Amino acid sequence: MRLIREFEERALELVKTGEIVGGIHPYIGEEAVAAGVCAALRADDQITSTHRGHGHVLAKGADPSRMLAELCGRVTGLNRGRGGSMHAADLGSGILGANAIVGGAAPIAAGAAWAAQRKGTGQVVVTFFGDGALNQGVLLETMNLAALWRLPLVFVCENNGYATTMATAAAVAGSAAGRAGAFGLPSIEVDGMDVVAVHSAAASTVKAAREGAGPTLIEAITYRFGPHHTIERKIRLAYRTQEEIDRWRQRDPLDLQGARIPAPERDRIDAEIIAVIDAAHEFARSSPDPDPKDALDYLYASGLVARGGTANG
Amino acid sequence: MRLIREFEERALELVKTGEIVGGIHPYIGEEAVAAGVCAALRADDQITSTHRGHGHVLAKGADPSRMLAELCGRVTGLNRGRGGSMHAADLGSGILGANAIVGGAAPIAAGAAWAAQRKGTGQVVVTFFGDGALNQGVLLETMNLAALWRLPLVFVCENNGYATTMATAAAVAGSAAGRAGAFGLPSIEVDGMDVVAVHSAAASTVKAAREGAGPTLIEAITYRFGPHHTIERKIRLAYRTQEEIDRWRQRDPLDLQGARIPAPERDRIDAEIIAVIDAAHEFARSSPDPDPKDALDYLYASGLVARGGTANG
Amino acid sequence: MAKLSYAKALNRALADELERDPTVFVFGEDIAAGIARLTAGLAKRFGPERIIDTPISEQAFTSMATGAALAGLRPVIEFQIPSLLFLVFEQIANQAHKFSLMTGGQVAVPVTYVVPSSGSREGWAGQHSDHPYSLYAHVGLKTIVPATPSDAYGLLVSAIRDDDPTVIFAPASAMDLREDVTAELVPVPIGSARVHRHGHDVTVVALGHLVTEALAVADELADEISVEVFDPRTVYPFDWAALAESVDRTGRLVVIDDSNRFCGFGAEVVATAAEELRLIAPPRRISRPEGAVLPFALALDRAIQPGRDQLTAAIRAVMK
Amino acid sequence: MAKLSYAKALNRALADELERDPTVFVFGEDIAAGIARLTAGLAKRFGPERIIDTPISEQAFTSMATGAALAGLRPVIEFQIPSLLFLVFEQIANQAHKFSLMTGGQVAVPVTYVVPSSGSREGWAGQHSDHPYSLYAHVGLKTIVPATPSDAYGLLVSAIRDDDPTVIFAPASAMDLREDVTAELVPVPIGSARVHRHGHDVTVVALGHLVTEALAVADELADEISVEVFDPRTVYPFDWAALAESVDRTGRLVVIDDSNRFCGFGAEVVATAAEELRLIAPPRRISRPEGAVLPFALALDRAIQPGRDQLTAAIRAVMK
Ligand SMILES: Cc1ncc(C[n+]2csc(CCOP(=O)(O)OP(=O)(O)O)c2C)c(N)n1
Ligand SMILES: Cc1ncc(C[n+]2csc(CCOP(=O)(O)OP(=O)(O)O)c2C)c(N)n1
Ligand SMILES: [Mg+2]
Ligand SMILES: [Mg+2]
Repeated sequence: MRLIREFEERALELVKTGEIVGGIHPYIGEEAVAAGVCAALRADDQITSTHRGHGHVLAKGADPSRMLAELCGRVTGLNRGRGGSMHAADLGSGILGANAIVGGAAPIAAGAAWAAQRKGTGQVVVTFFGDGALNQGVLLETMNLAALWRLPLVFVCENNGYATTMATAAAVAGSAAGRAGAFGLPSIEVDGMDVVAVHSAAASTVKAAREGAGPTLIEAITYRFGPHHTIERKIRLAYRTQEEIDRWRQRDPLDLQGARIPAPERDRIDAEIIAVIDAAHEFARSSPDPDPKDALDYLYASGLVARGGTANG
Repeated sequence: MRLIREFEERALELVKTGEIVGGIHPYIGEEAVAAGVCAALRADDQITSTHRGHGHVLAKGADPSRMLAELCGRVTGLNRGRGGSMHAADLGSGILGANAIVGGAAPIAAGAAWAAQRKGTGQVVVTFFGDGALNQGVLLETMNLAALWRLPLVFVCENNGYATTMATAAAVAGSAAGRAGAFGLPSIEVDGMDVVAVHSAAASTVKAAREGAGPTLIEAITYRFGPHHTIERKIRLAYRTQEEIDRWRQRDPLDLQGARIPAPERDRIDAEIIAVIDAAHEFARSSPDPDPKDALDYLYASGLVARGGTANG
Repeated sequence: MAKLSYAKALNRALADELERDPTVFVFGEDIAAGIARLTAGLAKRFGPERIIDTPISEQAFTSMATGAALAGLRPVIEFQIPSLLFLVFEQIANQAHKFSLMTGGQVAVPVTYVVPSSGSREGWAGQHSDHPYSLYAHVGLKTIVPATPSDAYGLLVSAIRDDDPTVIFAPASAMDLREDVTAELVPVPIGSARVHRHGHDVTVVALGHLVTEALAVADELADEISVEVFDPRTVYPFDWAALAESVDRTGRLVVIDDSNRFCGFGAEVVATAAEELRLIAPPRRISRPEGAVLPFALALDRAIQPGRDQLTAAIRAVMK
Repeated sequence: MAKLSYAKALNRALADELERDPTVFVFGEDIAAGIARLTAGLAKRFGPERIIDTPISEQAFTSMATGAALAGLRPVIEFQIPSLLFLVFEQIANQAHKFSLMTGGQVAVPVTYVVPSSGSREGWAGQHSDHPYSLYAHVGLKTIVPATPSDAYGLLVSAIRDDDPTVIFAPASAMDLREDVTAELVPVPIGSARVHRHGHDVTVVALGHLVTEALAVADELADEISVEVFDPRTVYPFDWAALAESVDRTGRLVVIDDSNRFCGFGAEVVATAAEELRLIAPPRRISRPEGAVLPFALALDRAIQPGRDQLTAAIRAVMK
């Protein structure tokens, strides 16, 4: 969690300095969800992530240096600078990708789970999504297929109370659990600020999925401390009160967990992590930018070369 | 119901003779659903229908002659021969149209219900759909919005046990009622072969919707006696047994209701209806075909004329 | 003399129509907060019955707008990102667009779909940088890409008043353009082009933010080549009569297009010109590459978009 | 000497690939029953693990195929009707197509999407008669429209083996074509055209079922005009080299296209020819009208589709 927090703090600075172009959707406040869930996964298990994906990607084991290099658009980035914040992927670590379309990753995760089931690999796939995705049709279609075919898939809903400016209560008739129940999926609601609680919920559902008991839903009640996206800085939005934010900050997942770790231990970890982030920043900064003439590389896996554009005449 | 049955029997003949091009999805066996539901509606209430729409359109009050003329592609048809079986619409009778896309009409009905609520007209909108649509994302999105905004909308699921060749049980994890419940919609399961049962369920839900109590789901358990579509005649399909069909035929909705009507009365109605259908057929047969040079008429409500095509050089 | 921004012009057009016509209302995400600027301040002024924040259920609310239109209302939908027009392709191309003909003219579907930041947004990468106006023109939606604040105002007003479903793309790179508005803002008819700069050597067809690029290139080349900058303003229906008038004078044609090359807007303009107009030199297209996906890194993102150097080279080429 | 139907050729190609490669499987509606003919008999032969009947959840199973492809499988999806390609536009154009570039080449998405009855089906009317191949070519999907049984076989095999997502349209009007197959059926490379009939006066570019129409017209005109019938077989990528070779000889070009005129396939061919080839007469396009919606009545349905009379008139026009 500390790694994610430090990574995001640094990323926010780099957005300010312009080293990161386009801004980010900070995960600050929600770290316990990614950390708790991914701690319950095997290295060969897989995840899909969201527009707010840095936490998931780091928790699943991507190299922070290559992740930060990706956000800075460098060739050494996870996606060679082609994906950026909303598309960071690392297949080698089981990260099938952040996804910029709300709900869009769930069926991709289900397909990977279907393949794992078919091959009998014992892999489990976790798909992270926000409360806003609870109203996206394709996610609901996916719950039906996952239940029908008993896929080794865990749906993790990060309910942070808002979809951009829209309160969950104003957008969701019924509930996350109710949606899961409609398709026969068991669900667990968990305190998303407590990494231990998240982990135990994840451990049991992942174990069940691995043993063939089928998919489940975990609804993690959490909160984002920062803006929906860094552009929010430029515009004043009144969709939530400072008082509400302060109340939640008192349950900072890092403090809750930190209190469980002896101070010296904690300081050692913190120091380590600062070093990791500094190294990551140095790595990103010193890495080369991609060459514009390679702008169309990887467009077609088969190597087909598209016509037009400056890249090739 | 008798009208729908006779209409469909005649339409089946006309498909054989080629007077109806492209075939139809016969409603035979499911008449009690359309008849029971539409009997609970006001003339200014509205419906949306499906690919299997003849029953809904007739029950809501469209002229059988203009409906049959539409199926025969005549200018006197409800849609001036432009729509055919899967797009029959009669705005004057509150029929917003059959729809050829599974689940596609539900949000259109919700929009009409939203407009009625906004204008305070007291109109209720009914959207018919099959069990297959229970797995279509946009229908589930619509349930959420209808519940959230308490729209005067009644969802009527015609569960006839199959989506083309796929058994409902093989396609639907959970149930129709469970889906409604997920969004906080009350639901009623009803014997779709008994028009009186359907009518009383419809009457109560329509009344509730009209009074502002919001949307509900009616799941009518029914069965189609014939093929999914008339092309099924050409191909042998083994997705259901003759024995199953025979068992359901013993609960023919016309017989169930017929038994409640005195024989002489029944004979009078039957005779009347035969006359109506004969007249409709005569009307359709004697109506003119549209002129090919008018093929692009109505493409744009604003009168914009498209370029290209034989229609206009 | 007031400076009007493109974003503000869209906002004012929507406000004026909401004021003028009680059947107009808006569906969209975060529109009460007005983060995309199109609806800034409108929730306060018109209330939650006219400015409706929707859950993230684009397919449902897009067809709800169709249903509301069948009931006589004039819905406007704001889409936060251009690729949402992929998500609702069924609802617009297969439902809204087809209703009038399929019902034999019983109904009209006067819905206006607005994308207040289309195309590249620098750093939004692959799934948030599309410019799908050619797709919508192909299926037959009235498709508009205004280049200036006053055109943005006038075309949005016309779109809302039009009886057919209409899509308006406001390029992200145009949203901050400012214009000195002297005259009163008026509706601009759909399907009428505008010549921003007259010239006699070559006609450059440009849309939206690329009009600015074309004008800059025309300036640079002014001493050697007289460039006419032709802005159709509406992709479909296209103002062929005006193009014919221009090309009759210049005899040469270059099209710059921010959509993908294959079957793009540029292809249509060049094809129709080749069929119907008298060209004294082969025409040229500048566009995004075939099948373009915008990479994240800024240098790559820009390399995929049609630019001034390409346009300059193309103009020189047709003058050879 | 066996008569092979187009539908049977697709069925055989799919069977051969299922046999050859255990990672190939099929998602679709009613495919166990095989009502669309593509999968006839395959459920019995390959079982429910390879031929998977899906609920009516096109968006979910289309992206599931993407996920399965990321895991190394080669999914094939059957779409019962062409407009389902509108419904899954997001999943194909914005997800499957973009994964390779967005991940910096980490993955391939070898999914094949098949529409075994595209275009008009006489009487299926507005929402079931589309031919959206130009849309998919525009966004950059490899897009194939075979004209003959042996090409249908060879191109489906190549599509399944290809590492990129690929869409194959099998026109409803071509499904019953029969061909005397003498040689062994072999893969046909994606992006390679075929000249069905050689001629020296005019090159007619035709796709799918329209190749048959073009050949018929070429026969009718044989005494007066020597028509070359050029079948690209693949819409995108297009075989420009082969077209250049043909047009260099004929100097004249007519394209017949069953998609909508505006930004359609015909526009791309005419535009590229105008830019890059030497034409001695203005080229011509025959297509569906702009924004076409097929009316139900048969006479109207046919009036919207490109036909022989128009083609004949266009050929005569370019010969003037
Ligand atoms: C289908 C779709 N609609 C709209 C958007 C624009 N958008 C990006 S993030 C977001 C809010 C998502 O809220 P939620 O799912 O709760 O995730 P959170 O941002 O709270 O983590 C929206 C509307 C999108 N990316 N995809
Ligand atoms: C979205 C969509 N997918 C597939 C089809 C093709 N199709 C037409 S009817 C049908 C089955 C529908 O089953 P159901 O909803 O149960 O209605 P029923 O035919 O049983 O009345 C299918 C798959 C379609 N029209 N629309
Ligand atoms: Mg949220
Ligand atoms: Mg059914």
